[in-house]
Amino acid sequence: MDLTTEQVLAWIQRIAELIRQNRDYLTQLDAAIGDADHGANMDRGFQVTVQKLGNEPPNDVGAIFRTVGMALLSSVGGAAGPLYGTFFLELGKQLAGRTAVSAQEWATALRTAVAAVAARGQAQVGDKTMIDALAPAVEELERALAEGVSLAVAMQRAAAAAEEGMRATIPLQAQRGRASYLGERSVGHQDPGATSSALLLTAAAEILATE
Amino acid sequence: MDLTTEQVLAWIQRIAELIRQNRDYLTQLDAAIGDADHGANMDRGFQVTVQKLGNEPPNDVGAIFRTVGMALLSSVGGAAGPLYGTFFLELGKQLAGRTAVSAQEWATALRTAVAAVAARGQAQVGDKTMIDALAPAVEELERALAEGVSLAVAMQRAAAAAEEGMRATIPLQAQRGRASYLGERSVGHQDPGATSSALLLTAAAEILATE
Amino acid sequence: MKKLINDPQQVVREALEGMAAAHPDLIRVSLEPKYIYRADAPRPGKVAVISGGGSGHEPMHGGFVGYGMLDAACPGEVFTSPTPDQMYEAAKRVHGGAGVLFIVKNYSGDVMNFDMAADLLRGDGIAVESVLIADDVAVESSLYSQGRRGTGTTVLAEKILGAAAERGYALDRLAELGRRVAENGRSMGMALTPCTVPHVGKPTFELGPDEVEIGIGIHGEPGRYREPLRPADEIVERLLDPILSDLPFRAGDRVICMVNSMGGTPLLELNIVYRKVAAVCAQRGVTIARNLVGAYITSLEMAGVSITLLRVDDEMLELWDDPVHTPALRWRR
Amino acid sequence: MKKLINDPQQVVREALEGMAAAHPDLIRVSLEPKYIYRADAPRPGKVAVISGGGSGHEPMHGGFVGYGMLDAACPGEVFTSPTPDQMYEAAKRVHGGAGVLFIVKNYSGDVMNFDMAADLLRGDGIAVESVLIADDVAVESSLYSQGRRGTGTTVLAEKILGAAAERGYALDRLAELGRRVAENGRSMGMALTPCTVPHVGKPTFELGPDEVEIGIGIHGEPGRYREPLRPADEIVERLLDPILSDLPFRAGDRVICMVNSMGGTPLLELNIVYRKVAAVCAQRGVTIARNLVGAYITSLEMAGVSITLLRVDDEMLELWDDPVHTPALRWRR
Ligand SMILES: Nc1ncnc2c1ncn2[C@@H]1O[C@H](COP(=O)(O)OP(=O)(O)O)[C@@H](O)[C@H]1O
Ligand SMILES: Nc1ncnc2c1ncn2[C@@H]1O[C@H](COP(=O)(O)OP(=O)(O)O)[C@@H](O)[C@H]1O
Ligand SMILES: [Mg+2]
Ligand SMILES: [Mg+2]
Ligand SMILES: [Mg+2]
Ligand SMILES: [Mg+2]
Repeated sequence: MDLTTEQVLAWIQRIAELIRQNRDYLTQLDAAIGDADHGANMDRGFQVTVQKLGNEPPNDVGAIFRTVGMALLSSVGGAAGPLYGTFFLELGKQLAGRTAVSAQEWATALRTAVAAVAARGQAQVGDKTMIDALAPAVEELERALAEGVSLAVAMQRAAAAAEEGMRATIPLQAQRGRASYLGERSVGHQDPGATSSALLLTAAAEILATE
Repeated sequence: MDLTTEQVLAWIQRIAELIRQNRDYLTQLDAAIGDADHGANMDRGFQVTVQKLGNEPPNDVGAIFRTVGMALLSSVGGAAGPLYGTFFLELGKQLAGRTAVSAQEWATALRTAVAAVAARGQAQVGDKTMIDALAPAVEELERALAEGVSLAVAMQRAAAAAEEGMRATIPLQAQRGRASYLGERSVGHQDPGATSSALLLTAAAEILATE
Repeated sequence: MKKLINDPQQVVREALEGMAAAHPDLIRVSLEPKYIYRADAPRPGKVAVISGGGSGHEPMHGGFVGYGMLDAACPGEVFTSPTPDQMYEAAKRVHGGAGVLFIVKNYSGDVMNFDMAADLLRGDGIAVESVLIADDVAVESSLYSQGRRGTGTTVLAEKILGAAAERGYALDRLAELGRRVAENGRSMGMALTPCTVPHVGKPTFELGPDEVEIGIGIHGEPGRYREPLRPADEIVERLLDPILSDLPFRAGDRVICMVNSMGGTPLLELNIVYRKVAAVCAQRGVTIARNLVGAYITSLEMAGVSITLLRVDDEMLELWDDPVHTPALRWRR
Repeated sequence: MKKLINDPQQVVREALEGMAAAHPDLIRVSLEPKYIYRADAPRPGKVAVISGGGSGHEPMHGGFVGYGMLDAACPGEVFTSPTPDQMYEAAKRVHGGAGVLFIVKNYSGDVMNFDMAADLLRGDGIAVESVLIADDVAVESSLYSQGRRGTGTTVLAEKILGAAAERGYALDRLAELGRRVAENGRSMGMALTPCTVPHVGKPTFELGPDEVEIGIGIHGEPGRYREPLRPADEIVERLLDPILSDLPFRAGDRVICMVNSMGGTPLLELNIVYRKVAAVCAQRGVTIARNLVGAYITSLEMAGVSITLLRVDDEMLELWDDPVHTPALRWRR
């Protein structure tokens, strides 16, 4: 089963809904170890994005992702803006011109996009950032696909891995981003960016599950 | 019985004590219709004055009053500073060089000093100022002396008249000073300056009574 | 009370010492009695322009001492008029033989203390004139015989008269100009939060969490009314309407406009306020020829804003543009 | 939340409109995307100096756009980094063919957004250099790999680099000077009260009635420790000691010193703080060659103060003294 433009559009739509629902939660997490704006930033960004896509939905997957990336880049701000912007721009680059994407192509594109995020933020797993959710998700996606399960099931497992990675940020001391200024006091709090990343993957799993 | 330099020094000393005791009360009255500094201003002024007099007590009544007036003038500030400064400077002028002052001379000097205060503040009885306490006190002092009572008794009656004038400020609408900016809202509050003036006269009555 | 101070009784002295340390090129400070004066005083042949008033309104007045503005400023205790000996000593120190101009805000304490200082100086043969600022339209001038409080126009008057004195205006001409400035300025302010006088230790008044005071004075004196907090644009209308209709300002008038923080309101909000002030003036045909947006005449840490409009003629505008170099106001030098 | 605003979502836009209305002689404003730029841009042959960051720190950065300082400033939402398209469009608008210098405060959001803008500009063939300010000694730089936060030195860097660009420094020389400024500046701040981000509506942190936060960041980020309120002189020591020992500043060093209000602290208190700063520096043999005392890099209405020391050489000092004419900083013009 290939990933279609409709599914990608539905995915972005679903992310926007989940972010809206979790807006205050994300902000609360950011208040503890950051500056209390992650919920507002992400919500603003995905509202702008959905509106942009609604106005003139591009007709290939790559173009959709590029639009999403540009919209996030110019509306989220903060650390999350360039990181999620990079994520979607890289997906757009990998999948330029495609109207259907195979599971394997999707996994490869996702790995490349996550690597681009890590490069942009100079972050690695364990730094208590969104990478802690994104990287395990990619690993699990590839592992699942290698085991031969459907993309829907594989994304389910990837989302679960992201959530696990998200929870695993709690005991960590932040090495990147605003939380790192807190030093030891960042320990014991869940990273807001890892939380929004887990939401992105949950949204993808939900969309594929409803097919 | 004449007023002596010792009595005058004791009077100033007693004023300082009464002001200190009533500092917060005066400030509270000023908070209601002014700027909450009358107690602090008067207390600062009379502390400075007592200290100045203690260092080098002048040896005539006029010189004492001049010292008091200058000390108040340069330490009280606000409206009360120049008004009480004028009051004592005028007493000093009237009684220059005198070591003993007759009751009649005292009443005349006081009348002139109160007139100087009224001129300085361009205030008249009924404007809800210290004049409302000072003017009736002078009237009553002169009336009492005309009736032939002792200076001690006359000052007692003058102090009572000042207190009555002070209480009579409550229903008035202020026409002078900071309280006048309140317009009708100044009604129902006792004027702080009339209150400190009543304290001055009470202190005089107390000193004369203890002889 | 949360303040960056040491001893509540020493606030004024220590702040003066800090100012002296920060601006040795511009000012000198006397501590006994307290006054701030130009480092290059006296300026022979120039009228000495002197102002003063209670402390707690910084940068006014001390921050305006320097080239093209004040020759000296006399700070009283916080929110308390200075005493005559301050103005007397300051004037003796800075006067350059051409007389002294006092700029006085209309509070009975200020008026009487400056009057007494003027008497003393005249006794010494020094000519003194006074300009009284009474620009606060929150006070209905017809009803109360003390007249209006003096607020924001004071800052603009100090700049314009300071420039005129620097140009060599004689005392009588300066006083005449000063009265013209005073007559053409109008102000009104409002507060979001109260302020605390250091030696009192508690707020001078109380405001509910959603309440504002419209028409407040610079010592926290009560204003025209209290009401719930509204959008900035509506607050601007509540301040500007009484100002505009009082003089009245008319279409075609040119003004200097000051949007002033009461102390605790940051520039971000002042800019939002100025946006609306500019819009209303434009709509009424009133041209804002110059403006000041910032904290110039404050009430300690009070949050709030005041608006001042001064109707100007060519002479005032030219003088406004003249060079000025003081701790708080500086241009073209 | 008590603020002079209309719509919490429109705070930045409306403040920009207010600024544009107040300073038409100095600046222009773009609203889509948001940036403030010199009215006389582009200046051919001059390196364009551009800064930016979250709003809520006014007058920084928009208040520093003008002659001898910034060519453009890009304001993000309150306390949120601006987006790359803002810097990209601003640079395209103001660059004069001699390249672009970004002055960036070290927050991962700011760094990444400016980096992406630089990538875009380089893609268009425009040379870009960045100067990173990371001067907040409250953050122990050795322990956390992100490095220190950027605060007060940014203001001083913008003045000095702006002057150098105005003098015609080439991009590489300017960047080299910028790094030297960045290396020699140290800051630390403290808060008496929290601030409230308009679209959040409640304070970003809580402080007890007698509690202060030492080492706070300009977005209310936690500092080194909390403790009971102490006299101003002791607070100054708590801020200055880590600053002085960090570079370290040594006897004989000349510095530019900034005593900065976090927004809600009035000048009266800043002067008391400066008094002690001057005394401590004098005692350590550190010469304060120039100073700024006022609100330059704020955190909305937060009450508190920050201190910045920048060790200067002759070149920096000369550039500091060069004429500047911006809404918030002006001299010799
Ligand atoms: N250098 C980085 N690399 C990867 N992720 C980062 C980096 N810096 C911050 N983040 C992520 O961004 C999140 C914060 O985003 P947000 O609150 O929107 O931005 P800001 O910190 O600028 O306010 C953090 O929780 C973290 O997951
Ligand atoms: N013009 C005036 N004439 C007479 N008394 C006045 C005048 N103005 C003020 N007062 C008196 O001064 C008192 C206030 O003194 P104080 O609080 O020390 O000064 P300020 O009002 O400057 O703070 C008033 O209660 C009133 O009695
Ligand atoms: Mg954040
Ligand atoms: Mg009073
Ligand atoms: Mg007073
Ligand atoms: Mg942020």
